[in-house]
Amino acid sequence: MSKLSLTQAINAGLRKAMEDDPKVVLLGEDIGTLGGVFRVTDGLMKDFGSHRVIDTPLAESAIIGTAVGLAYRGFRPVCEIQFDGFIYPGFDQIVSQVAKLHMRTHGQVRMPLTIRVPFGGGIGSPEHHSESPEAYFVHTSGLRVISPSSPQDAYTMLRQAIASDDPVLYFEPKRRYHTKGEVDLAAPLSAAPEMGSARVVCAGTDVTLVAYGPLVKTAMDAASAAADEGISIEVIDLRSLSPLDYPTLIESVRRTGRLVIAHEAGKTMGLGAEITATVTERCFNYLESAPVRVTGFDIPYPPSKLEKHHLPDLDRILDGVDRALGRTNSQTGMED
Amino acid sequence: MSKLSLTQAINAGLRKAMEDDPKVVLLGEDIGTLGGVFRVTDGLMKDFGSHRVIDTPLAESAIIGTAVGLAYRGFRPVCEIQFDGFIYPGFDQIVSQVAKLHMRTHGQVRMPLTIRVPFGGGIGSPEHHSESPEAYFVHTSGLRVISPSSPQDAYTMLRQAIASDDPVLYFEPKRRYHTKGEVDLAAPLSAAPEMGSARVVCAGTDVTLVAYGPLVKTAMDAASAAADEGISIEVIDLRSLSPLDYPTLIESVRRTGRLVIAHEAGKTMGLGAEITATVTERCFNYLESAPVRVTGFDIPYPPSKLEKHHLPDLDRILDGVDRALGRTNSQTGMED
Amino acid sequence: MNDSRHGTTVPAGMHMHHLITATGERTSDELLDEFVSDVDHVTLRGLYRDMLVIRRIDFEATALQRQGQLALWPPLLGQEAAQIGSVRALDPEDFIFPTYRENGVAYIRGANLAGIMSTWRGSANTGWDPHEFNMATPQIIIGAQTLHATGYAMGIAMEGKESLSIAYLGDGATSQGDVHESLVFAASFQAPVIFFCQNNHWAISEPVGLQSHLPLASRASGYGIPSLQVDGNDVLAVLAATRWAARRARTGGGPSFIEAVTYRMGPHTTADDPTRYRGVTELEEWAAKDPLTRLRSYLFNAGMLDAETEAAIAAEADAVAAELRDGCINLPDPEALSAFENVYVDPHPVLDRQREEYRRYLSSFEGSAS
Amino acid sequence: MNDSRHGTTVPAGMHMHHLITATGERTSDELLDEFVSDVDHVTLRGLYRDMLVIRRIDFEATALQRQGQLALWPPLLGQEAAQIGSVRALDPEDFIFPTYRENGVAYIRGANLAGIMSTWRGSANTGWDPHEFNMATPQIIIGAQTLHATGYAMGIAMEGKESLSIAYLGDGATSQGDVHESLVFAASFQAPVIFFCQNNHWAISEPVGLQSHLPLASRASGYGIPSLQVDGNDVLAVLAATRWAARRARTGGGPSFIEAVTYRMGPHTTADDPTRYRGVTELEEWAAKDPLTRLRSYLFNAGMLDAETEAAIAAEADAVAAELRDGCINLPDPEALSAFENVYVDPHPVLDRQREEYRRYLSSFEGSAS
Ligand SMILES: Cc1ncc(C[n+]2csc(CCOP(=O)(O)OP(=O)(O)O)c2C)c(N)n1
Ligand SMILES: Cc1ncc(C[n+]2csc(CCOP(=O)(O)OP(=O)(O)O)c2C)c(N)n1
Ligand SMILES: [Mg+2]
Ligand SMILES: [Mg+2]
Repeated sequence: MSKLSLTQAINAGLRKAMEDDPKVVLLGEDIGTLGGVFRVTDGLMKDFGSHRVIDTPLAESAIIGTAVGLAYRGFRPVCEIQFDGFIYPGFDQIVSQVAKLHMRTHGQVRMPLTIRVPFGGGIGSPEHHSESPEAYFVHTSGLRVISPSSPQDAYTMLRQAIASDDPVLYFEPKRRYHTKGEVDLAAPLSAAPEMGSARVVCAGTDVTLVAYGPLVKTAMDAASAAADEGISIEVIDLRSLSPLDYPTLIESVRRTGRLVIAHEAGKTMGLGAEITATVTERCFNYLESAPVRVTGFDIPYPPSKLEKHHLPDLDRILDGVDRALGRTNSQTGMED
Repeated sequence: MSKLSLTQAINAGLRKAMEDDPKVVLLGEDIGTLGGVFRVTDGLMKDFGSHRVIDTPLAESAIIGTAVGLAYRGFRPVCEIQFDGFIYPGFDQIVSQVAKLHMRTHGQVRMPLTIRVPFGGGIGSPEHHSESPEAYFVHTSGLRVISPSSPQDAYTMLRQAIASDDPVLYFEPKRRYHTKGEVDLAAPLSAAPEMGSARVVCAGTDVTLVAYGPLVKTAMDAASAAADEGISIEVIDLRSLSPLDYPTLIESVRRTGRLVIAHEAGKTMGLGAEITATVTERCFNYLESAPVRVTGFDIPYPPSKLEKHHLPDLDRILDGVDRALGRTNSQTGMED
Repeated sequence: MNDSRHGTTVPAGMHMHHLITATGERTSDELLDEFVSDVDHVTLRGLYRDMLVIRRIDFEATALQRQGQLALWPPLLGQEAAQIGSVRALDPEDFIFPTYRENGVAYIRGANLAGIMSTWRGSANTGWDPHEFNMATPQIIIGAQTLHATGYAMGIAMEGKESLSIAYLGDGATSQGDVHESLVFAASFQAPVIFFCQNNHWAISEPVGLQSHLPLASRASGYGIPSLQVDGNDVLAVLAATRWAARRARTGGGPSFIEAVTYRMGPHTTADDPTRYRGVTELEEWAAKDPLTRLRSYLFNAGMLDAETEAAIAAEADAVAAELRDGCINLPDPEALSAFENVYVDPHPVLDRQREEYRRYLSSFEGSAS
Repeated sequence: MNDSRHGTTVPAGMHMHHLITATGERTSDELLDEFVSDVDHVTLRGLYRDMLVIRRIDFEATALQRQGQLALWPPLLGQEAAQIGSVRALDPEDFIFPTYRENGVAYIRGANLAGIMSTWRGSANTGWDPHEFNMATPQIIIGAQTLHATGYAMGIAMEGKESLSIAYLGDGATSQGDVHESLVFAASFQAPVIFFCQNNHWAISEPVGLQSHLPLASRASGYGIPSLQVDGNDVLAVLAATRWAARRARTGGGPSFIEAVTYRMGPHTTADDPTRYRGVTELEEWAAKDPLTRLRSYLFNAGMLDAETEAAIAAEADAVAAELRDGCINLPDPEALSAFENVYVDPHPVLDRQREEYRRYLSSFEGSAS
C-alpha cells in the first residue's frame, strides 16, 4: 500500500499500463516535457521516451483522430484532453469514429482508446476549464464512460480502461486531484471490482444518494452530517456512467424507497434524468417519493466567483434529501 | 391557404424571412446553385443573390463559426447542416461559442443564428445520414431547440427561429419532407402559438403520448388504432425540445395519469429521460404507472435494412401504451 | 461579398505531370520517368484491364441502384486512372484509408464484390475485414480518414517499419479542419503517409474553385510537405506519382501530397442531378480526356490491343459484372437482432437488456395472425 | 517516430521585415517604409509610452495574481511591440477578435482597467461591451476567434464597406482546424480580414517547431493569402506590416496573414512554471531583443527621450497601475442570482423555475444562525 494523491495514482496507473504493454502510447498537449498542466504525466516521457509519450501539436480532433489510426495499427492510445472544455473540437472524431468503428467493421477493428479528461469545477478557473460534459458521451452509443472518485479507483479503473478493448472516456475529478488515499499498486486487476460497477460507499436505510467523481466526497460529507440528525443515507459512487450499474442502484432504492442524485452538470438531460427515468421505470412500486436531482443550473459555467452557487454542496444536497424524505425543505410550498 | 410540402413550407419561410429582413443570410454546402440536396433552398440564390445565399466551402465548423462573426456584424445567419451526422465537426463552435456568447458578453452580443438540421431516419440512407442528435443540444444551456412536424409549423416556427434573438437549432424531420399540408402564408407571426409551446394534437383521456418531429405522425396513427380498441390517447407534439413546455405536459399527465414518450434517438439520455424525470418530479402523486419510453436502441444507427427495427413504429408505440396502461404487453412477466 | 462565380478551371502556377497524353502519346517527365521504367506493355495492358473492369463495376452498380437493388451508389466514372494508378503502386501491407468513392480500389485490393455492394445496399456496415485487406471501410465523414491514415503512419514510424499508409480524399475535403490537422501532424512527426487527393472538380454541386483559388497541391507546401500535381486521367503518371510518394515514405522521407486532377463524369451519387449545376460543354471537354480512351489508343498504337484482346477483356469485365449482380441480389437481409451486435466488445448490461426486450417484443408476434 | 527535439529557432527561408534593429538603429525595408513615412518622433514616443504602460499593467496584474486578487493572469511581457504596433494601425471601427493574451490591446482600445481585470478575477464574464469598443472579449478556445473574424469580414464585404476585422492568434493556434477553415473561407470570399499571428515561440510548453518546421507565415501562401514575417519586437515594423494588411483589406485586396516573431518572456500564465521546459540562455537571448529597450535607445539617440520625459512616462504608467489595482480590488462580487442572467434573451420557463427554486433556497437561510 502506498499513500498517493489522485494525480499520483493516475500517473502510477499510466506507468503500470505502459510497462505491461509496449503498445500503450500517450498523446496530448504538454504531456511530455512539462508532464501535463496538472503533472499527471510527470516523468513518463523521461522514462518511456518521446515515441511513447507524445507531445502533439495543438489540435484535439487530431489527437483523437490519429489515436484512431494508431488503434488500427494495433496500439492502445491514451489521449489527454487538457481540460473538459477543450474536448469539443474532438467531438466529431469521438462520436462518428471512435464510438462507431467497432460496429462499422462488424467487430473486426477494435478501438481500445482511453480518453482522459480532467473535468468539473470548483478550482476557480476561467471559462471552459470547469465543464462537466459527461452526458454527451453517455448518450453516445459505443462508448464507455467512467469516473473515479478515489486514488485507488483512479489507479485501478485507469488500468481497466486501458486494458478494455472498447473505447473509454475517463473523467478525472480535477478538484480532487490532491486528495490522498491508500493505493494497492500490486493487486492484480482480476481482483478489482468490474469497471462497470457502482459501489455502495456508505450503507444506509432512509434514502439512496447517488454521486460520481468530485461529488462523492460531498455526498459522503452530507451523509455524515445527516447521520447527526438521525437520517441514514446510503451513498452510491456510480464509478461507471456508461453503462450505469442499475442492479446496484435498484437494489438500494427498493430498500430505501427514496432517491437523490447529485451532479455538477446542468439538470436538463444530465445523468440525473436518466437515472430518475430508469429507476422510476423499474422501482415504481417501491418509490415513496419522486427522485430528486441536485445539480448545476442550466447555464453556461458561470464566472468562478459564482461557482459556489452553481455547484451542489453539502447544504443543497441535504435540502434535496429533505425533499426526498418529505421533510420541510427550501421548496416546501412551491407551486408545482 | 396554400397546400405545401414540408420542404416547400421551409422554403417559403426562408423566403419570407429574407424578404422581411435584409440581414437574413443563408450559409451552407450546396444550398445555392443546387438548392440544397433536399431542394429546401431551391430558387433562393437566384432570387436573392449569392451574397445572401452562400454556397460555402466544405467545412461545418466554419459554417457555424463564420455565422457567429456575421452575427457580431448584425446579420441573422441561417446555417444549413446538410445531414444530422455532419453537425459534429461544428459542435465546438455551437457549444462553446454560439451557446455561450450572449452570457459571455453580459447580453451585449446577441447570437440570432438559426441552424437547420435535417434529422432522423427512415429514408434508407447510409451511415451518418439518419441520426437524431437533438439531445446533445437540449443538454447545452444557451440554445433553443425546436422541431416542427407539419408544413404549417415548419413555416411558422422557422420564421420564429430566425426572428428570435437567441440561437435556435431547427430540426427538420427529413422523412416527412414530402408530407403536404395547408399553410397560411399570410398570417402574422404575432398570431402564431409561441415557439416554445407544445401542442395537444389529439385530445384523449387514458394516456398521454408525447412525440416530436417525425414520430408525431406515427403517434397520431397509434392514437387512431388505439381508438378502435377503445383506448383514448392524448397525443402531444412537443414542437419545442428546449425549453420543454412542462405546463402542457403536466396538465395532460395529471389528467391521464399515464405517460408514453417516443423518439428515434437512443434511449439512454434521450429526451424521454428528461421528460420522465421532470414529469415524475412534478406529477408523482398523479402517476398511475411509470412513464414508458419507446425509443431507438442504444446503438450506432444501423444499416438501413435494419432501421425498421430501430425506429419506433405504430406497433411498438402501442405496446408501450399497453405497458403504461398495465395491459398485457410484450414485456409482461419480464423480471425487473 | 464576391459575387462572381467560382471557376472550375485548374489554376495555373504548378507543373502538371503527364506521361501519356489525351491522344495516347507517351511523353517524358523528368521527375516521374524513373518510377515507371519497369512498366512494360503487358503491365500497361493490365492497368487498362483494371480500369475497364472497374468502369464495368461502376455501370453495373449504377444499374442495380436504378433497379432498386442498391440504396445508393457513388459512381467513380472518370476516375478510373486515379484509382487504379494509385492502388497499383502500393504493396499489400500498405494501409489504405478511402472515402466512399474508392470502390474500384477496394475491388483491386481483393474485397469481395457482394461485400462491397452490401454497404450500398444497406444490408451491412462493412463488406470486408479491414485487417484482411489492409484497407479501411468507406469513410463518409469528409476528411476524417486523413487523420486515421496519419495516426497509422505515426505507428509505422514508431515501429521503425518500412511501410506506409495512404489517405484518399476529394477536392472538397481539403477545406475540412481534419485534413489540415492531418498535414500538421504528418509534417511534425514526419509520418510515412500519402495524401492522395482526387480533384474531380466537384464537391457535389460546388466547383473546386470555391474551395481554393490555387492548385490544391500547393496547399501542402506551407506545411513543408512535398507535393505534386499529376494528370489524374493518365494512369501511368498516377502510378509513377504514387510510387514517388511511396518511395519517400519508405525511405524516411515522410509525408507527400498528390493532387490527381481528374473529373467526376457522373453524378455525385445516384441521388444527385448534376444538370442543375453544370453544363454539357464541361462534360464534353472531359470526355475527350477519358482515361480509358487514351490508354486504349496508346496500346493500339503499340500493337498491344486488338479486337480479340479487347473482346477477352470485355468478357472478363462482363463476368465480373455478372458476379457482382448475382452477389448483390442474393445478399441476405440482416437478422433483426444483429443490430445489437458489435456495439461493444465486452458485455454491456444496459444494451443487453434492450436486446432482450426487443427479442421478447418480436416473439410476441409469433403465432399471431399477420 | 522522430525522436529529436523540436527546435524553437525560426526556420530560414522567409524574409523577416525590420525597421528598427535590436540596438535601436533605423533600417529601411522596401515593402514597409511607405507605410510609416508619416510616423514622426512624437508618434514613436507615443508608441513607446503605450508599450511601457501595458508592460506596467502586466506587472501590476501579475502582482495582483500573486496576492490572490486575480485568479489567473496571462502575461504579455515581451509582446508589447506586437500588441501596440498592430492595434495602433487600426481604425476604431475595425473589429478586433483577440485571444486571452491581448489585454494590452484591450486597454489601448479604451476598455476600462477594472473591467479587463474582472474576467481574470473571476467576477465577470466580460469587462467591456464588444460593440462599444469594436473588440470581442477574450477567446479561450484556441483558434475559434479566427472564424468569427472571417465571418465578420464577410459581412463587411457583403455591405460593401471599407472596413476590416483582425484575428489575433498564437503560434500554437495555427495547428487548429478552425484556423485552417478560416483561411479557406477568407480566401474563397476574399474577406477583408487580417490574421495577426504572434509567434511567441511557445504554446505553453510546446516549442513552435512542434507545430511547424516552416515559418508560420509561409502557411498562408498555399491558400493564396499574401503573408509576411515581421520582427514582432519592432513596434514600427509591426505598425507598418499591419497597415500594409489593412490597406489590402480596405481596397478589396482580401485577407492577409502576418507572423509577428516575438517571444513570451514570462510564463504561459501565472499558473505555469516555464523552468520545467525551457532554458535560461533562450530567455537571455530574447531579453537582448526587448521591444522597449530598442525603441528607448532609438528615442534617446534621436533626442526624444531624457530623464525628465522618462520620469513623466513612468509616472503615467504608475498612475495607470494604481488605477488598475484600485479598480480590481474594489470590484464587487457578483450577485448570486446573476448567474441566471443573459443565458437567453427571451424568457425561458425551465431556467426561470430553476432561478426561483434557487432564490427560495437562498432565502431559506435568511434569519437562520450562521
Ligand atoms: C462532414 C461532412 N459534411 C458534409 C458531407 C456531405 N457530403 C458528402 S460528399 C460531399 C462532397 C465531397 O466532395 P469531395 O471531397 O470533392 O469528394 P467527391 O465526392 O468529389 O469524391 C459532401 C458535402 C459529409 N459526408 N461529411
Ligand atoms: C481548444 C483548446 N485546446 C487547448 C487549450 C489549452 N491551452 C490554452 S493556451 C494554449 C497554448 C496556446 O499557444 P499559442 O496559440 O501559441 O498562444 P500563446 O499562449 O503563446 O499566446 C493551450 C494549449 C485551449 N485553451 N483551447
Ligand atoms: Mg470532388
Ligand atoms: Mg505561443
